[in-house]
Amino acid sequence: MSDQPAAVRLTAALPAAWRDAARLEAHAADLPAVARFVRDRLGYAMLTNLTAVDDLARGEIEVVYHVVSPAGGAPLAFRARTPRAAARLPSLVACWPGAELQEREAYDLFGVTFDGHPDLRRIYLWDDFVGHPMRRDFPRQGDKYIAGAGEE
Amino acid sequence: MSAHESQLLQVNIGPQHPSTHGVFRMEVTLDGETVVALRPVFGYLHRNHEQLAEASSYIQTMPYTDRLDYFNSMTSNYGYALAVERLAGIEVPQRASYIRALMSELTRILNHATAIGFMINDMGAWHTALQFGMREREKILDLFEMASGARMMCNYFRFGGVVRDLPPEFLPYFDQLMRGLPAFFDEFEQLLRDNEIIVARSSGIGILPRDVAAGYSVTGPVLRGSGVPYDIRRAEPYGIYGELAFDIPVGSVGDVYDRTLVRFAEMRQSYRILQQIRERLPDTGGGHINPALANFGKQKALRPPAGEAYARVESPKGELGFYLVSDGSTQPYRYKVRAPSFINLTPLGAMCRGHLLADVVVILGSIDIVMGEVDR
Amino acid sequence: MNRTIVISQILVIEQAPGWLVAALNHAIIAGVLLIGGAITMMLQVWVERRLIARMQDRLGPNRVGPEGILQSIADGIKMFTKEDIIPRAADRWVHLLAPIVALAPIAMMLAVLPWGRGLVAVDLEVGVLYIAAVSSISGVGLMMAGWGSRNTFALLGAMRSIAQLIAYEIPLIIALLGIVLLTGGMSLARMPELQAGIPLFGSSIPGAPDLGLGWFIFTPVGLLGGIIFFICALAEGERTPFDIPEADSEIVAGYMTEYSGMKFAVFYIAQYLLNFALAVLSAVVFLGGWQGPGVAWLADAGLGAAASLLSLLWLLLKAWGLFMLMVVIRAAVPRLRVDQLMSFAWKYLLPLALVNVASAALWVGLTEWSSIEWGNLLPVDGLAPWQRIGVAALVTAVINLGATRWVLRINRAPAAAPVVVPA
Amino acid sequence: MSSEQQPGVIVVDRGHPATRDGRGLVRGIGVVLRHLRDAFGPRLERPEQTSGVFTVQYPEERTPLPEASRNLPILLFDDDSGHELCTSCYQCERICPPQVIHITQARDPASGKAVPAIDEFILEYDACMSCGLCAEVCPFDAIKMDHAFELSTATRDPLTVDRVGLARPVSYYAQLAPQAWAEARDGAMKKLQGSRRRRTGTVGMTPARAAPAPADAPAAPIADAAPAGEPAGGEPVPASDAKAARLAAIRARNAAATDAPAPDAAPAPAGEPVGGEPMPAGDAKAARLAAIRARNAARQREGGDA
Repeated sequence: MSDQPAAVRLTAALPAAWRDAARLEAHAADLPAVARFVRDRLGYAMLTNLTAVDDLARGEIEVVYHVVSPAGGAPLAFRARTPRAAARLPSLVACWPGAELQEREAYDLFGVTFDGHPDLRRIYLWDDFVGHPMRRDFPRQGDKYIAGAGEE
Repeated sequence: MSAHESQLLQVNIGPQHPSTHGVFRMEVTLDGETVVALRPVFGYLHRNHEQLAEASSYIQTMPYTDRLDYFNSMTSNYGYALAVERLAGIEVPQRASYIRALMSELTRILNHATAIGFMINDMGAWHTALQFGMREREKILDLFEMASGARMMCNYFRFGGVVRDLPPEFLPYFDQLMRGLPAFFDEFEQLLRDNEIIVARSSGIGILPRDVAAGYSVTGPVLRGSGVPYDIRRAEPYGIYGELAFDIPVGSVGDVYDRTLVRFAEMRQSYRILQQIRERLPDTGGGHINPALANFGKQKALRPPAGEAYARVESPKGELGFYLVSDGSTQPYRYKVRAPSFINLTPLGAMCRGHLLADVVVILGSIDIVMGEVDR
Repeated sequence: MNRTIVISQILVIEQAPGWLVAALNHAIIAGVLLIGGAITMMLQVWVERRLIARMQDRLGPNRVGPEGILQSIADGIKMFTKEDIIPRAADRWVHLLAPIVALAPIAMMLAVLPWGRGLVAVDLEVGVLYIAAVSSISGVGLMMAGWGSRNTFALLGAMRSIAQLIAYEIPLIIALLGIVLLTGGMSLARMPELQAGIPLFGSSIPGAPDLGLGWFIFTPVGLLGGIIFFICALAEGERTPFDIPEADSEIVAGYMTEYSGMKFAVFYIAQYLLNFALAVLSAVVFLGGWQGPGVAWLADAGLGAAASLLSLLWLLLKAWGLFMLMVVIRAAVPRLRVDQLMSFAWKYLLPLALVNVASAALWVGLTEWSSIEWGNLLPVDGLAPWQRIGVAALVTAVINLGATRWVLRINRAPAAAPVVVPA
Repeated sequence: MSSEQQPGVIVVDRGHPATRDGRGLVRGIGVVLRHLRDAFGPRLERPEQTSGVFTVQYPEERTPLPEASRNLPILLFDDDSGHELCTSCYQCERICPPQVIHITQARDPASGKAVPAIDEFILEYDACMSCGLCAEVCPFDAIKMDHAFELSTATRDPLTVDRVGLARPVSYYAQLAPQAWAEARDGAMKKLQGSRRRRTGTVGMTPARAAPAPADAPAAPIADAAPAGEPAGGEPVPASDAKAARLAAIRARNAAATDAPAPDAAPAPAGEPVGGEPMPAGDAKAARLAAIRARNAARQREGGDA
């Protein structure tokens, strides 16, 4: 998946930033530095996709960032992990404004708080919704909200 | 600044509004008619598509991808099929790839024709441009129905190919359509392109400069309208796009007018691609689907090895990406849609600030969103 | 006006008290006009929908009645039976009165329009002034509707409509003023009578046949004035590309947003009636009104009634032609933005209208003043009237053409600095 | 601008300001008038035409549907014997993405053993999304996609269609899709012979035989499901009432077994259908869902009576 030379350059330039260099998994605290390097030095100007993955087995949420260069080529994916119980990651909106809505989506559906996000609110669900429905342990309730909402 | 005191006016455009292209809301703060702030509000069509997919087997999600961008179900199918094929390492026969590209480019023409029409409607025209676009769209939908059985919710793609080969009546109809398309392009352009009012309403409006457009992650005609020649068909060719000759139209200013012109030019480029595909289609081999997966039972029981894959296609609205994580079971562990309509809305507030209320709907129209994809 | 047969004189009843006769006459005429207006409005809607449908490769309404001609009646029945909703926050009385205030002045406009040779309900000496005064009342109704609804879209629509009406009333009236100068009076009933004869020269050439084609639109002053007037009429009647107060894609339906059922229908009727009244007015002032080939011939042959009928047909033909032009424009173009609308009114139409008034004055001077009034600078006395008209036409054509080019050129300035997204 | 130098990139031409001053508007009006003229001429019939009326006056005129066209699923039965092709293998129930198919298997009245035929087959047309996966997955060519699309009803009840409403003779489908049926016919008929051997008596015979031939009446499911007029005043007719209850029961019964789509489940063997390994949590959840649905249905009925 990842563009090999870019990944190699990235791991070589920031050797201390990685929790798992093979998967390009950064420490949460080093994420902004990685992002800046990726954008400014490697030329990946676009954060094209931000995905949160709930790793229930390890009790962590992984956030995968796919970045692409306007010059072309396959996207580069780097990631960071945060404990499910207190999911927090630094926001990358300052680096890529395009992260704004995507971080809100991850916050809404997975409960990952992005520090430094200018407007971190729920995006799809209503504000007093409890829970984060895309987490793997969120109960799948069928059509409870259609007719059974009065009870429970 | 005026000497008299004035109050700001809060206006909710949507969720029910003629020009929000679905159930979408914009909280607009107005000073007179000038937009001071604009906040998009999402979620009225949210149906947790991703969770649904994580609770279904891989093939069961295919018809749901039709409902993402219900104008362009073919490209949505394509993106999802591509992601699963990468995940599971499935080969696609040459003929299937050609059919897929053919459907994608037809989709692009129908999307752009109606997208321009809808945008002109947002400017206040009385459906004429839209009707002309719809007329051509109907013909393309006829083709889709012949091939897939449905006009809009095509569900035509399968892992490793497409559900069935083109029926015998398809190509004659297609050839006739192709003969008519250039006249349609010319007339559409004549009707719209030199129209002073359209030029006045769209040039200088909603400018997204070249140097910030990429940072906002916008893709598709919005990004190209800003002058960035980024097209996934060339940046990371999929299917047979590496073998096809086409140009990437880009704008120079990055305003609504440029986006419209880019769409015009892309329709002509799609026409060019379709000509090439039509020329080579009879010589292609390999059948319409990978023989290993031709039996539907194989599709149903697909268990991709554990891993992850991200595949993206150039949908008419921009980069449509699918990110899949497999744990080796029949259901994806994580299924994520990178929806172009959704992410292209990121700079909406910034683009609208300082413009008039009338420009807001035009800017929104020039982004070309579909709520099925925005809210998922 | 010895030839004019005012309708009310047809219905003289012997031995009835004068006031009763007058009241009956007025009631009958008002009834005829209002029923005619309602039928016209229904036909307009049908014609508009059918024509636009054809332009869009469709058929349009074709189910109710032959060719769908009764579609408007079906729509009307639907409107009548719909629930009348008054928003709780609305100002009840203002909300209720607004459609009436919007419709009434437009119905009043119909009274002074000359519908044919001798067919005028009320012959006001100051018809033009009356039209200008009455038509602006309907703006009050729109403002009442927008304000009384207590809805932001309605309020925006009302504000826009007031701004638009005020901006376009000025060039509209000034465009009329040019013709007032030419005719030397404000009576609308007299205007068609002065447009007899042949194009441009009217009845100034002795011996030329009276074709009823001496329309003001064939003179340079009338041409420019007519174009300005028609554009302003589009704006007054809120037709595309000036349908900004009810811009459905932006502010839903503008001041009509909170209206339903019959009250909505009243606004609708008001709008189409206004469009038609303005089309008739354009025809009367610039296109010769009821004048047309054959009218004078029939009248001379002593067939007064036939001449009146033919003249009515001519007028309706012209008015419907103008309405269809409005329909075609609606099918082809989108609407302007509110600031572009304003700048169009003030930067294009107003200067041109003023120049046109000056041209009109020059025309009058060249055709009617004697050499003494020119201070013996222009030896015009020896020329025949048609020669003087020729000279005047040439001069005013040059002035108007130059002014148009000049206005178009100075307004082709680069647009204001575009708003740019901050990085 | 650097993009101008790049190969394969074109910068769009923003038009010529010299053609302004209203001339563009006049051209636009010209286009519109040309269409006005053409719309009075011949209709648009070939796709190469770009003007002329292209709409169809629907109830009187209909465009022919292509063979592949799919709308809602139907169940085929053999014209001659009246035997349904369906063997209740549950494949379609499992693949159905919105889960609108509900099947119970027929049992031999004498021995009580399951036979390859359906006892009941309920399909919720109102929630079906016409994806066609059921028809694709069916190994017996028993379920096919119909072309009929005029299915609107005043209430939702008639859109829960049972075995009778779904039944269509093979000849009906053969006429809809001659080519597809020609390819499938021999296999389907052979498999039907196989399953007929394991059926006894009237088991597996379509009960739709007595009803008017559906081939003549495309809207048959509605006619069948809502006999003798629509339910008036929101009072549900007993038939649909019973059907809803039956549907809930089927759901509850099948929920446990068919919770997880079994990947390689062969046509269900005799006995209660068992799917793949049921997930421990899923079992309870599905049962709860069925209970919720049954409760909702009950409440709806109460509301209707009140």
